[in-house]
Amino acid sequence: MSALPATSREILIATIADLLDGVRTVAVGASSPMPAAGAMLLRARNESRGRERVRVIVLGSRQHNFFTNGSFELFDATAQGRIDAFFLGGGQIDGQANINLVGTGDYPASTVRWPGSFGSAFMYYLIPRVILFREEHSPRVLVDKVDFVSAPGSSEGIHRSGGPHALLTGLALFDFDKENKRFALRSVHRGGSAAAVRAATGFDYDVPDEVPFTPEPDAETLSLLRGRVTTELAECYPQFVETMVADRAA
Amino acid sequence: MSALPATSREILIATIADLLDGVRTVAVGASSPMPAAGAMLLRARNESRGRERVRVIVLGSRQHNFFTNGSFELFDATAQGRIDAFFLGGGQIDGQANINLVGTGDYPASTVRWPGSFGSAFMYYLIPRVILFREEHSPRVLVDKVDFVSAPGSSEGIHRSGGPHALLTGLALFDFDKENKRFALRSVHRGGSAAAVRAATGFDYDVPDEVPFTPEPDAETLSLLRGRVTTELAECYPQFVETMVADRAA
Amino acid sequence: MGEIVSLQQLAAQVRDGMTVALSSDNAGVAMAATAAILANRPKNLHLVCVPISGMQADMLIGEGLVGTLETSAVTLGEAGGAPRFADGIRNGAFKMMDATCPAILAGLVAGQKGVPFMPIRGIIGSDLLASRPDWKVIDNPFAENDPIVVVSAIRPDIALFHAPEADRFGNVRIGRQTELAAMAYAAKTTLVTVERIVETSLLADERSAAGVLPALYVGAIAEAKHGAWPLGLAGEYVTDSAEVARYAKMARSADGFAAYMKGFAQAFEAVA
Amino acid sequence: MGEIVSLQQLAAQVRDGMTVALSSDNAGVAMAATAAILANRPKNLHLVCVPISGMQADMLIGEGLVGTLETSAVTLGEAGGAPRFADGIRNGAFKMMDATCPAILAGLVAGQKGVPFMPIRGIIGSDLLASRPDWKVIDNPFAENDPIVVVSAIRPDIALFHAPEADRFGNVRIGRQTELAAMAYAAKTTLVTVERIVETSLLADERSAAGVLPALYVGAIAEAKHGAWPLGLAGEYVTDSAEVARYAKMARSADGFAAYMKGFAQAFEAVA
Repeated sequence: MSALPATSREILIATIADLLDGVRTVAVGASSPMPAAGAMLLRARNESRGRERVRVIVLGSRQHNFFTNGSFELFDATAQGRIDAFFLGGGQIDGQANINLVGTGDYPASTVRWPGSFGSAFMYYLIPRVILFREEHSPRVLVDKVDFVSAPGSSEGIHRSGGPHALLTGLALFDFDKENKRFALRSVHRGGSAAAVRAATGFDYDVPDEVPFTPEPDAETLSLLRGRVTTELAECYPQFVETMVADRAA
Repeated sequence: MSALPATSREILIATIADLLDGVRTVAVGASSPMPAAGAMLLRARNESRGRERVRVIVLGSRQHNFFTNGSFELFDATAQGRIDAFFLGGGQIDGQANINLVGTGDYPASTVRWPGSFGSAFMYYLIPRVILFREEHSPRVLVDKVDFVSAPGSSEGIHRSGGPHALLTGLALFDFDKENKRFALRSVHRGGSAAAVRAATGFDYDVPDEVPFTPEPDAETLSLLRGRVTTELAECYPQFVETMVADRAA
Repeated sequence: MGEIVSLQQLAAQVRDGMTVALSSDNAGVAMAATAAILANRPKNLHLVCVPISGMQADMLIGEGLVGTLETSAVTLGEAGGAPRFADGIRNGAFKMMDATCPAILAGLVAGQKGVPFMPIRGIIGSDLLASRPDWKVIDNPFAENDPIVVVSAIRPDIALFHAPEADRFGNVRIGRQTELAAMAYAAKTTLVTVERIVETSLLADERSAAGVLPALYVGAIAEAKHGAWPLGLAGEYVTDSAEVARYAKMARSADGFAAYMKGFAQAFEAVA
Repeated sequence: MGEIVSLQQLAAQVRDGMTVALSSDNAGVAMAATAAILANRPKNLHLVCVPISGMQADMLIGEGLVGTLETSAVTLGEAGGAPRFADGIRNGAFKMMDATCPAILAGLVAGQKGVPFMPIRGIIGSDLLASRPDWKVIDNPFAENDPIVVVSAIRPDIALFHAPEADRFGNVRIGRQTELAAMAYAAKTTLVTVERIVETSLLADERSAAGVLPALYVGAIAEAKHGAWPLGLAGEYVTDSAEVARYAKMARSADGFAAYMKGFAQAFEAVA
């Protein structure tokens, strides 16, 4: 029985799992099924490979959140250095990895107003491995300069133990070069091209001579994702699991 | 049936209840049976007189302590202004109401070392009505100047919403004059005299022309103390209740 | 303290100009109480969302009762952005104090501890700082070259939330949502609606006492069955997503919002 | 994390020069673990008593293992003063850091929050301040003429306490003693002895989950029946007052202390 090839979504999830490789504790938002799927996939794979146990904390969930100190605990545990990885997005992300979760236009009277900065102005500074994740890859999202800095991509002269590790979109994967404060394209996902990524990106970034495709999950990974991880995910994100399964059939 | 006269201890307890008159919430230490008795007496008396309810928190007790946030809650609730009265003692108390819970001689190599300052360097500043209570009334305890200030009787130029209200000993009751930073003798307990108090006190203080005796509890108060309050006290301080009852028989 | 009153008596305690701390959607939101408050139309409220809000803040804004909004986000979750919030922002209808979740929590901790401020990491270099005169950057007194943000204490007049149960003595079960306790500690008084009032003291069982807010902090409690609806209450019922989506859609226009709110008020009148 | 080990394996984690946070007598003191630690003789410990201690600190001092003592008090309660503590003070046997209870708690909160300091009211004008270079007076950045103390963060290498129960997953029931959680949050790792280890997750019952310290913070757990003896453990057993009084009397002299400690070690060897 040969497995169906990985769907686009499955490639993203497997990429997230790869980006998390080596972390011990990762927290994901209650409405972040893809990051949660990636984290759960890493947990399952590490277990099957006899590697170190991964703790996944799904915020806002009662069942998949072992915190007992309310809203405080994510931030406190982060400041204590106990959370290794976290995901942030943004209505805008710029070439210096600044993120904007507030809005466009002149603050405070934003033309388009998004919900707000949430914990980003704290988490981005203190989580060693922040993965910027935004499926929409367009010049409107990936801008040269954000209209409002909810949290900056880098800092000088202050205590900062965390920051951006990578930027993953529906088209490509970028690394963040902390020295030069620039993104570098690492790979484009199946079916895409370096040129298409360039056209869809509003900021400048470095590109290698050869741009590889984002690796597709191996058979073991895909089997874990379609088996155990799907079951685990269904408890937190039933609707997402339905679309994930529908993807495969399509 | 005419009641036995109040014992010395009962007079002290009734005096504590009078000193607490008007408070809504009072906290007492787990090893402070007399303050607890006074607080419980006030609670019972207010209830029988249809006056405002008094909350009594017995620290360290599970049954008589409704706090659910551990050691933090007394200090936090105090800083929030929710605790109206508290008791402090001291190995030394001086004429300016400075208290020493640390030791005598040159700090840190104290000749006589007491346990330490506990919460005094916080509570004394923030509890509106601190009652200094020490049964031993001697020049060794009531000194001109303490060897170590665990907490000062008054402060200038800082935020301070609390401080000493009165000093009660086995011999006498003093008011604290915040303006002049001096104690003033209010009354001496049954069998004592102003001269005896002067001889036993190591600091200078004001004395009225006529020094009254400390009022003895009225029949209602005594009856509550010997009835309901003794029962309530027995749950926290069984040994103390035994001696209190033995007193009456003596 | 911890008096048990009617929903109307509870709502009447929210008055013009007060600072009101609100819980986030997953921690128990007092929606029935919000309907009762809306009926009283208290003006110029200063909302502190702990640390975010949704439909509750959006409704209060839409009704024009909010003078100042302090929050880390307003969102209807899966139903999308909060339309009256976004509209108010565009029109400068209220003073906006954009925050980040742990800064609001730190401000409450300062309120709880009775200190004027709390230090917090991060924030420096964010555009949030410029619009917050109540946040400052100071030098860490214990290190060289270590600037750090201090946020001033938050001391709401009222903390308002919905919980599963309270007892006759005024104690309230909050479970693991300890930020509700922090709201109550920091606030002058706390108003709580509950699904039910029980006869036995919630402090009687030592195993579960840790999840109880003592009556000392609670000003008034009102019973309000399904009091978080259309939002959910963990362990009791889930969010009525269709209703939230209906709100999200209708509230896109001022007229649609007004129509929704009329029905919302009637829904609660029918119950009362 | 949250590994279940033997008492000896747990005790072996306390090593020379470490900062160890200890619980107060009414919060569950790891006395059996203390006996095992004493057998290893780790030197130059920095004890942080949260916020006070008794027999446990007195024994560690008497055995010469304490380099620094940070506490708001050391007392044997009804049995009187702590004799080895008082003797050590007279002889300058260790560096003394006298504190006041809420300042130690504030230092732990700073550790918990990952901030370098916490402000705290009071203290100014007390002689405590002079001997605490880790406490400073700064100006409140939000007001004129308002000096306030800031205490630096306490980040122990180890938090050590005794609790009624833990589960196989490393979660520990602490109930209302939330300062034990603060110790654990602030510490690099936490060592816990328990009366019993249960098979069911302590987080499974939502009503009591609020009183549970999650395994994330717990380095090692060892079962130690009556592990707080001679002290008590709330809800389990009361303090053996006669034994504490016997200790108080014998520990007045160095020889008496040595004799007591020999018996104390044997009492635990007999169990192990």
